[in-house]
Amino acid sequence: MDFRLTDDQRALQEGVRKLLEGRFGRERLRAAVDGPGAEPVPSLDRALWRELGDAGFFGLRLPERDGGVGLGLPEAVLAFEEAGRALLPGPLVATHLAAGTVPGAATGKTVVARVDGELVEWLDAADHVLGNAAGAVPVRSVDPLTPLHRVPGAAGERGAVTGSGVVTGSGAESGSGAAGGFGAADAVLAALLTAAEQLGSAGRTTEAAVRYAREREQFGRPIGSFQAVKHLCAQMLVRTETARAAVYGAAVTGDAVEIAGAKLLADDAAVRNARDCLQVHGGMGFTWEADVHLHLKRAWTRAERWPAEREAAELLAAALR
Amino acid sequence: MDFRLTDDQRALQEGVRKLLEGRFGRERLRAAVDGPGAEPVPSLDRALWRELGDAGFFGLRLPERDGGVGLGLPEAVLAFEEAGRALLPGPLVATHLAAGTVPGAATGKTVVARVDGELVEWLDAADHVLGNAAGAVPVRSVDPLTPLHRVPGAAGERGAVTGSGVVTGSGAESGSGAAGGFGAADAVLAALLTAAEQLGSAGRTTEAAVRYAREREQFGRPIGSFQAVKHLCAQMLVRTETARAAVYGAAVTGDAVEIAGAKLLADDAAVRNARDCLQVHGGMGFTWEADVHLHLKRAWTRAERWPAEREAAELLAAALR
Amino acid sequence: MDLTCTEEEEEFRARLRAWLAATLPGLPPRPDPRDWPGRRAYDTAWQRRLYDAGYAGLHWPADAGGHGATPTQHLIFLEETELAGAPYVGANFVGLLHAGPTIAAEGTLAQRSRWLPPILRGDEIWCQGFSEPDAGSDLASLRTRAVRDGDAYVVTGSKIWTSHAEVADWCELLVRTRPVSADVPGHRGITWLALPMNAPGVTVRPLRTLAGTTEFAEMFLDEVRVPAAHRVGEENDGWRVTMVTLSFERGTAFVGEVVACRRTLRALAEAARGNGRWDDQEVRRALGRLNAEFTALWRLTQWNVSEAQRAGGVPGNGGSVFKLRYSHARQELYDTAARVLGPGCLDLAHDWTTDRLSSLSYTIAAGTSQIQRNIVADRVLGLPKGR
Amino acid sequence: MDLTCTEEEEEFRARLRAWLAATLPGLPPRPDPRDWPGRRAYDTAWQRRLYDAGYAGLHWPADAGGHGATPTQHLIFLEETELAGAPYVGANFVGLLHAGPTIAAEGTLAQRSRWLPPILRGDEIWCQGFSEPDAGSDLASLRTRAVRDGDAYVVTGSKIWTSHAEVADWCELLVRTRPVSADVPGHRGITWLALPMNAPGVTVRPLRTLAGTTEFAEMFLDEVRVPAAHRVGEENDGWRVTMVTLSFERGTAFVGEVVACRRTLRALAEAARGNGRWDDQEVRRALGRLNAEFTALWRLTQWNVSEAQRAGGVPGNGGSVFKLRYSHARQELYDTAARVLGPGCLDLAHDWTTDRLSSLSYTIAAGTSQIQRNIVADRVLGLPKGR
Repeated sequence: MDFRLTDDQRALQEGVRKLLEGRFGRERLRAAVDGPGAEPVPSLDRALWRELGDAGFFGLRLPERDGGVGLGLPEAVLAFEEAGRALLPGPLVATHLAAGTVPGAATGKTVVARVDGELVEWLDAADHVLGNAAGAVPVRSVDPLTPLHRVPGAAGERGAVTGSGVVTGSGAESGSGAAGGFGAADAVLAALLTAAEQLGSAGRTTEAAVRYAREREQFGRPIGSFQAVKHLCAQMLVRTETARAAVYGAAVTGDAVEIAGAKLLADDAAVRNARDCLQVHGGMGFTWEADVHLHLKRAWTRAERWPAEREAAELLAAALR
Repeated sequence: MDFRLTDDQRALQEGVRKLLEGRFGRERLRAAVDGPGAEPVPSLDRALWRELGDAGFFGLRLPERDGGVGLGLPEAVLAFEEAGRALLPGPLVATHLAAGTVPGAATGKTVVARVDGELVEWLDAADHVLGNAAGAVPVRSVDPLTPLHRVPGAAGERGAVTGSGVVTGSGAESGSGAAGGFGAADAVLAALLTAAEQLGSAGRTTEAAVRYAREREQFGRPIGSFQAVKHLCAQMLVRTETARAAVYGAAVTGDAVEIAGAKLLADDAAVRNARDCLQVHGGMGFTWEADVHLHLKRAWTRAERWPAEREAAELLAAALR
Repeated sequence: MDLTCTEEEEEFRARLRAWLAATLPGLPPRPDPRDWPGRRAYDTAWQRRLYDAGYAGLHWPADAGGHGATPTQHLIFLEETELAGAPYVGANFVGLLHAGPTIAAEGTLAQRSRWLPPILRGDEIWCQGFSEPDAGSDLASLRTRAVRDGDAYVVTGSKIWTSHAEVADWCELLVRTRPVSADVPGHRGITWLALPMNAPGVTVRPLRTLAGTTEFAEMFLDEVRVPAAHRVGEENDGWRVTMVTLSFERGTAFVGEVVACRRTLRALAEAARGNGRWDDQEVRRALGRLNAEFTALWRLTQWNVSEAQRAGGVPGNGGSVFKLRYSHARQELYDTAARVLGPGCLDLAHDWTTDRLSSLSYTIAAGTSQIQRNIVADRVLGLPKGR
Repeated sequence: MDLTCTEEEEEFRARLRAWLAATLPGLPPRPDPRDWPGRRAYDTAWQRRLYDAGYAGLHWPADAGGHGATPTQHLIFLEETELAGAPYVGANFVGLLHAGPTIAAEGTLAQRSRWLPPILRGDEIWCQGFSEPDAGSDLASLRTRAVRDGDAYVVTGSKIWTSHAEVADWCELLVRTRPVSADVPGHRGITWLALPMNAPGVTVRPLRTLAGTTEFAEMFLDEVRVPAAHRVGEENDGWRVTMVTLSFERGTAFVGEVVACRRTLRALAEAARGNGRWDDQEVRRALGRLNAEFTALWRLTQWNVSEAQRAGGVPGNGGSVFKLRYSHARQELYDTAARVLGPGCLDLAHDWTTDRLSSLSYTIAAGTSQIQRNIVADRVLGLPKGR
């Protein structure tokens, strides 16, 4: 047993981080957020999407013979964690999961959206939609970088996933399930990759809070020297590292219940860390200019993806035997 | 409107506090707790009970023509708050509520217990039992100063109280309800008086934590100068004062739903304050010699009285119209 | 423990209620939130109506043009106007609740005559220039400096979190008139000035919040000349001048908000009953718990107001206890709203979604929860100061 | 990220499992918790069996009489013994997990030969004399003093929270050999001594906890003579000597407990299904959330053990992160147990009620949560030290 990252995994992690820093750094992020108009409709950066495709982000788990990178779930989780850190926008999970079945998805040529319960992210930008989005109406999305549509009548309990199935397949073997080209196994994988994004966000807001606490001075000293702020930051780290263990563990086992648990803890870490980060930033955290609200809004958005807290808790309870 | 205590109410509060300090001070409390044997069965101090009766503790709300003091719910709440502070043992609520109906209850000659759901406190010490305690079996009570019996088959949802009735009657007008001589109005009054006891306990543990934090030194200074400890204590006060407003308010209006809310907040304040008090005391708080565990165990015991958290929350939800 | 109102108080309530019923239907439609001149016009017109009806400056002393109402009457006023859905104090906030009372307490007769009547009539709008980018929780570290030059102060610096700056006529400004040194702690050497917003060198820039709105502004001051006659109180005594009023809080600060939260809570229960979430025990009980919470906060308000009334308007520290609990409860309310809405919580078309965003400031603005806990620990509980 | 065991590790597990299956049925019944001599006999007999089977000192280095097992093997050992319901380390705890490793790392050859074999064989029991009534979180402020007198130290003072003191042969004792002064900070001037518990002047008094048990004791030392040869490490260097081992924690500290908590959680679910509480969504989902929690804590354990393995046994600060989360989760577990039990949670006849009481110490013992957060903030996050 060696749960730590292998050298290859570490290199992958660093590679994705560098790619995103270069192609979607802070300036690019702010440009996307601060577009013209009070509520600019974000547009998908197709060139970036192709670049992600070229870098293997979408085809990561496809066999090499199919033009993929031939890696596994742990590697996909590391890549999505970086995407979460960078607040990378777009229907990343759907496109990644469609890589084996929807032509052009793996290379980033085809943008794929999916219907999850009553919501669809990035519908207008998508070339291909998994699930039935008929009659979808646009929503004034709380996250400025995630356009949303609502599919009327699609509400109700989601997720046929129960029990403790294990998902290990690459995208090639899934994607043909019951719910409009998005099967139960894919739903579980989507939950795991979403959890990885949340983990990345939780880690990023922890770092941001710590950096601000070191620099910001009040009462003649850095606010990070006050126990109240110290302890907020410490609890952020605890949440992040617990979620990390859960997400990485779930990536290794691929167990559906463990993945539900990972999503639950990662959702909690992302949302609460963003709020604590905001608290540490004080008034500055309440401004549009600070990035912390983008993390919070995205974290809220991802938390609504299947399984939401309530759904995950029920799944985890049912598995207690 | 003047929500503050009147001079008479203040005098009553002080009088009860002094009485209890004199008759059930710390030494008396510890003697009751540290009796012979590992788990001494506490016995009711009949002399003290009579003295409480003489002081009007039980007959507080009885009309003067019936030998009572002729005061109202707010005064009863103040007296029970003091009882909670002092950790005064015995079936105080049941005896107080029986003062108008059970002969000798008002004077403290008759000790009255009552069946609340599946539990009865102080059954063996009681001269009179409200409700059907047939077949009751003794329980190894977590609270060393509250002997408990369990009535088999009496489980299930309690409390026929719904809606938002107002209880204003003195003991003389109630006590003849459905459930074995303990009607719905009495159940609501019992909840209020229990909440008052919890409030007293919450206030007492706040004081104890603050005192200890001022005296105890670690790292060369009082632990109360550390923000982490300061903030624990501050939150204790916030819980206490919120519960106080809720309990006093409910005492004035006598509204059944408001009383359920007061019980919910007072239960929370008593339990969480006892735990925070324990945390502030560190290792010393974990010893039998410290009083804090007595507050926690009693708070747990009172929290199980009707309405427990779940029951109160449902009542409060149903009233939202 | 008396929660009933006196006959006089009930009469006051009845009169107010009748006036509100007669007046509110005649109000023009509310302006768009982004239309600042429209908002100013709306808010000041409402203030003028209050003035004409004898409700302006209700709790101000008579010698300041007010009606010397008790805290209880003020509470009734705030409760009834909120229940009736009357306009908020809006752009009149700083004038009525802070700058005005400060001038009333510390200003000269000339200053009171010049500034107070226009506030009460809704003729002039004030904003507040206290916070700075580097002086938030630690207000005493403010750096905007003022140098005396003849009969004026020359002011340079910047302020932040200034509401209604775009439409304000005056700004109550705190400036540093003596540099901080070993002998001069931060809160000495501060002076209170009334800054005319149209003075040359004043630049206002809207500040966008995370809710996407521009309720606040930044203000930049570049060698702005402020007549020395606009100074309230002594030079270097501005900290005390300000604190006198900041603490002149009679427990009524959040009356309208608590009333509004209780209404929101009932609306949430109704929505939950409508969309099926009511059947979720977790959601339902969360609503029940919030019922207990906001009922208690209403009682706590009445408690604090009663304390203030007896103590003659002198502040207790109940304000910090209340704010700590209320800030948290309000955030909890909107988190629960999100559970009721389900995925709809991501839709800004729901007011509760935008209110959820705004509520994020509650544990920060006007003293973070961390600062409030320090205040409670140090001033109420008497715990030793940290080093 | 590899959670599978190597072939060698699987073989180790299989062998251990077989041995446990063969051995456990032959154990005598567990003694009454209040029967200290019985407990000692039971615990030491079990240790002797482990010794004979080659499992004693599994993770100790070979030159200390151990088997040099990797952290993973140690984790497997703790996991399997807990799963099999084997006896706990009990009275052997301090010897095997602290005093022994300290002597192994810092003792002379003679000291190691004298003290280590009896620990491994279960012949001698150690207890720990570190905490004092006035030195808890701030251990460096300990006051028990030792004065050199010829070839012995004369020790006077008192210790608290000493487990198994009633039946211990030795105590690893920290004493002050140089007074604190401006030049000598608290953690300098401390010396590590092996105190024979039968030495004249040693008095042990049971300390009753809030759970009603006497798991701990107070120890009073009145001019007790301890041979200087019983000093491990240099005089005044005891702080370092102790910390070397205190930090020699390879992520395995709570393995058995986490396994036990997961078992308790399943038992709670079963009980809830049995008594109807399962139909309460709040209770059911609370159990579901705890499932996520303890699964994650198990993964976090594996993570920390992997870190320790790679780093060669040198500590990370993952221990504080784990302990913060675990302490809270464990208290949550028993609070949830109380919800499953309903009024039954007041009955000490339920193990969960007594376990709930014991769990109250988790956020205090071995470093309060407040201290742990300081450690995480200062050492892991690098936040500036407070003043």
